[in-house]
Amino acid sequence: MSEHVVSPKIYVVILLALLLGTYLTVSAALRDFGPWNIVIALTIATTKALLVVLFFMHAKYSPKRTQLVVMCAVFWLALLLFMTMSDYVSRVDYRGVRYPVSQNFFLTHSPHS
Amino acid sequence: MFVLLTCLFFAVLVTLLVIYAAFRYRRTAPGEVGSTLEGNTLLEIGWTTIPLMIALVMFAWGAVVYTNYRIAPKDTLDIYVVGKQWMWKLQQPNGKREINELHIPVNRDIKLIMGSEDVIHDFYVPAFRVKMDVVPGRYNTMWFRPTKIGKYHFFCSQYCGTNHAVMGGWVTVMDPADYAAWLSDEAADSNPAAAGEKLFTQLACVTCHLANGTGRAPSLNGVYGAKVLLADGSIVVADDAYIRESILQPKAKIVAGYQPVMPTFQGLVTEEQILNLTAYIKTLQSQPVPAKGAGIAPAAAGKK
Amino acid sequence: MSTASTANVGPALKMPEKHYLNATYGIRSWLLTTDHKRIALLYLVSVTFFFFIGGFFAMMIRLHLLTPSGYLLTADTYNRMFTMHGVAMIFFFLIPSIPAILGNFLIPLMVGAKDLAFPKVNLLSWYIYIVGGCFTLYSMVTGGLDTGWTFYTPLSTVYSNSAVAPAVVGIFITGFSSILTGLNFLVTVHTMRAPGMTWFRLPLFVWAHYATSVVMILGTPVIAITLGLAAMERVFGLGFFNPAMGGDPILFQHLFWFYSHPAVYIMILPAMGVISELIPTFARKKLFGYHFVAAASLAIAVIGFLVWTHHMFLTGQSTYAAIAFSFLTFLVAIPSAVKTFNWTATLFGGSISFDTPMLYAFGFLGLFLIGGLTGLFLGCLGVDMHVHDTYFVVAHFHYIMVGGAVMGYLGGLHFWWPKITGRMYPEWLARIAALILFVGFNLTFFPQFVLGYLGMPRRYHVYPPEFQVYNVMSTAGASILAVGYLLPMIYLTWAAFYGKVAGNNPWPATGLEWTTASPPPTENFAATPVVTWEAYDFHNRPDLGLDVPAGHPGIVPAHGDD
Amino acid sequence: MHRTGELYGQFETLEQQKDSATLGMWIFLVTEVLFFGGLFLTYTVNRHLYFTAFGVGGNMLDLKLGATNTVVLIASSFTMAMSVWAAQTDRKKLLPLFLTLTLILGCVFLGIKYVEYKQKFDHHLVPGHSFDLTYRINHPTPGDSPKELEGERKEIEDAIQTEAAGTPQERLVALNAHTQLYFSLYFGMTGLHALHMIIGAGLLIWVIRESLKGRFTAAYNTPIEIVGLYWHFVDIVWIYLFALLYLINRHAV
Repeated sequence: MSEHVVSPKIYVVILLALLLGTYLTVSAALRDFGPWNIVIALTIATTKALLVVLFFMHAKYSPKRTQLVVMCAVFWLALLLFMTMSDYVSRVDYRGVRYPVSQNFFLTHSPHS
Repeated sequence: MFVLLTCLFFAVLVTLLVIYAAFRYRRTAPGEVGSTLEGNTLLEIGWTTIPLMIALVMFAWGAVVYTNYRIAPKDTLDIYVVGKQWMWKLQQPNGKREINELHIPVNRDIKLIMGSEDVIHDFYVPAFRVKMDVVPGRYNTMWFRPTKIGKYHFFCSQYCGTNHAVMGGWVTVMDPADYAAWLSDEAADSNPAAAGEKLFTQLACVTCHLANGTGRAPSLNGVYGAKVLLADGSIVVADDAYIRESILQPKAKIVAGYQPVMPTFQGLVTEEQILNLTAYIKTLQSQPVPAKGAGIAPAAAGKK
Repeated sequence: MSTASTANVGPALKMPEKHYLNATYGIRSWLLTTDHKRIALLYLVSVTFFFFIGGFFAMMIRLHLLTPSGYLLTADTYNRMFTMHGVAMIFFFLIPSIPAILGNFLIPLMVGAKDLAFPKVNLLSWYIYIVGGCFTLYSMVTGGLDTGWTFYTPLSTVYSNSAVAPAVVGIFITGFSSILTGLNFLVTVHTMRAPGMTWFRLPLFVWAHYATSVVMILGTPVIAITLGLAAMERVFGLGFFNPAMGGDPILFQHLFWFYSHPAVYIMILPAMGVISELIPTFARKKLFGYHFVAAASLAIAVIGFLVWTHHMFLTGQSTYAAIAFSFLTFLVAIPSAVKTFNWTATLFGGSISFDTPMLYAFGFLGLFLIGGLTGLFLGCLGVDMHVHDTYFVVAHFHYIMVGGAVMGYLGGLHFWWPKITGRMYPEWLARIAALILFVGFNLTFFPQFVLGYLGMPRRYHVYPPEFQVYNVMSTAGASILAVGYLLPMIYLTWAAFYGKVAGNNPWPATGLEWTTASPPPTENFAATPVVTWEAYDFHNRPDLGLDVPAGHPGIVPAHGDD
Repeated sequence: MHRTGELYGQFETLEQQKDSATLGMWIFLVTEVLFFGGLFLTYTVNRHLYFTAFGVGGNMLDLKLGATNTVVLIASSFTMAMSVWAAQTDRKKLLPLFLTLTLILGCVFLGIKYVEYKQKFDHHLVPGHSFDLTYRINHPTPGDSPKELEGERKEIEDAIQTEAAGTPQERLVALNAHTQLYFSLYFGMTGLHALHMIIGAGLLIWVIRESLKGRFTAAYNTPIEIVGLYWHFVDIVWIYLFALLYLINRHAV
């Protein structure tokens, strides 16, 4: 297995990209984009993570098997998050009140008193 | 039932095939080998897709039943249910309360709206084939329609601690006329324990006999039927007679470690009310006993 | 090295002079060993210990339930009994049983390697298991544990008065043992295969363990962090799952079952792997549909991760989620069905003998069938409303766990006992024990299906008197079952020292592990083996000494000499 | 099993050994992803349920310190990558240098983390009986900027309105509980991350010692690569933690 030596030039470029990403994400967080703030923050975070995995961790130059392992991790994490959230976002509680109702609601506000 | 029959069919089929094969192809000579049969793709596809189809039918049937169960019909009779370690408190639409008993009319859609005071419980009526978890911090609902007059068990079926197994009672399905009569009959409260609980609050017993043992009087949790250590060092069993005496002549027997501060209730309560109070204290038998301030004698003292 | 040994005939067999058991002596040579075979034996001893602890609790439960009012134990003691039965059996017996004992012993032999890829990590995982076990034992002796093995919050984190924290920490720790074992297996199968051992020549036992390992490494960390959070909640009073502090108890169940449902496949997949070895060997025939069975293992591992909320249909999760998960639950039934059909088809045209391991395989088929099909009842939303959390569930998972996994485990233990110890067990005694187990098992657990259908909830220390007759049957069965478990332990131990010398390949079987000595030398093979045959190919293996009919269509001249 | 040079007995070749070790590390990282995954799920569910309360919690973190730590950790990842390069290209002088730089940056990260924890401790934001969301605004210290405190007070007042019905006092109790949940997760997640950093620092010390002995060459540098993978993974976790804990629902100052 001949290993791929990544040149320091690429590392420097990635470093700069990561620092730029950090700058962008902080300045975006301080402005109000409504619901898009979350999307921006997570997109930039994912891009940064991707850069680290692909270049710093050499996933780009690794055998397919390694890439499969990485994808498995992402896939199962997504499974855990999305399938559980699918329950939470589609929950409708009694009288159409979305989860959660306040603690001990029934006990303090007896429906018949 | 469809699911049962299908499963039975497959169980019998495969078992018979295995038994048949085991006898038909048993080894006859020590060095014998089997055939070179390796597989058959058509067969594989067949026995993948056919069970899949059957499974999907089962799924669809189950999903329809379940969806109907989760979405209650309009115009239900709403009963409020609270589970706590280890009893059920139920409340009729007119405010009438019961403990570990539920009276409902026949042929009417009943909806239970359920909450929990502590851990997760589960309200289960086997005869109606329904159950639902009762989760603290939120409401769960379930509905059913009883079609036969009678008395049916209900259970807690989500493990909830020590007395999980005794956290149950009876559902009484009544003729609508009987139900209406029962409901309006405030005086003859059919559930002594619930009446007792009400009295326990009305007579302000609850202000001193705090359940957690921090009150001026001992907690009554678990006390019924247990041994009680008295101030003079003797031990009595907290039976009905003792409870009656303690209500009417509270100074007669003082629990060790407490002051004789309780007023007498002689003349303030009727005999029936004493019975109700006793019935309520009986239900506290299954309640968690606090480490300090319990009425129960410590185990060591009990052995003396 | 490997002599052509013919079954049951030939001169008196002798044990090899030097093998892994007598390579070195002394307690240090065992406790510091990195030999996968010795570590497997360390696991065998410790796992058996936990099995009998769990079995003791089970016996107490069954005795207590003889009468409706339960005269034997108090409510608190009873609750501790079933909790500790579950904890000991699931986390300390079933999950490590086949993978850590048989898998550890056999995977390097089966792929033709000298050891697992990381022998030290392998030893470490045993020590982690022991440390976790000690924590859990500590909790058992200092007040016990009464939360149910599921540790549902807030009962476990706020309301229980028992020693929850050490038990949870113990299971948290043991999880890493499982993770490291899975990691080791995966890497070994990927990088340590002998020349010629292609992916599709691997025995299905290895495929099954590959799938199991995938579940282990992906699921176990989730339960670890979940129990970690629960322990923090209990010790520091945090509120992740405590509704009184804004947490959500249902979230705990999501996290818990994300692992604990796939954990069922950690228990059953290896047993399926064992059965896939036993049936071809004792039918002397290639396994029907090798590729499909291998693919089914992986399919079970993957789809098994998509079904976890079927334990939570009635917790008040959303209706949509329940329907989706019910659908996926039915999907996961299909690969198991495919496997069962393939095993059955393998029998056709075979030459079947009824040696003890094969009896276990038959037992497995029957019991797994019942266990699997009753799983459909539970996955079916409409039926689950009634039978959820009743004895029906108890019966169902015992049919899978005991009827499936333990039958597979014992079958495998008998099958490879000659390889592990070099000696045969007493055949007739073993057959009788297998029969006792089968009968005792059915008598114990079949009545529980009826009980559950009649509506008896789980975890009840007292019950209405109308359920008594089935409980008595069940307890009677459990007594028979207890005898059935004691017998193999006694005669297998005896056979390890005094049994008849087995020879390299007593059955004969086709796996690579049977080409080396019994017991194998420390480095497994005298020279790195080269594999030239397909899995379970009895017809092209002249070294097995079988009477292959001349001019048989399957015959091709064999290459290589081993 | 006997070891021949750097080759362990169970392997046939160094390549097979390296292949196994790298694959093993990647698989280990998969388990780590799911290990953190449980925390991420707990976070996601509670963020979904108590969006505003979590926003209040997030705004109580020090963005400057968090951003600085992100930069520090990214830099350490870079020096780690350079260490791998130095090992692969046989630069025996540079290797320990880059490794030591990585270690120093890791320690800086932990130091800043300590400062942050200390701050939260002083503000009574550590979950437990003394947790008090309003402690800081009620007990200002001379160093606090009045503008910042005023912003915090206003935010809490706004957030109280979003809690379920009840008296203002009950709503404040609920908000306090939900923000405490946020800080439980904050300490849980960053604490676990810091634990990984400490383990990583231990591994770094080990490879620095070995590299000073000149053990790693272009032919054999598996440990450097393995430690590198681990270190980068820890970096990635932080990238997400930073976004999730510090940035979401951050108010402009």
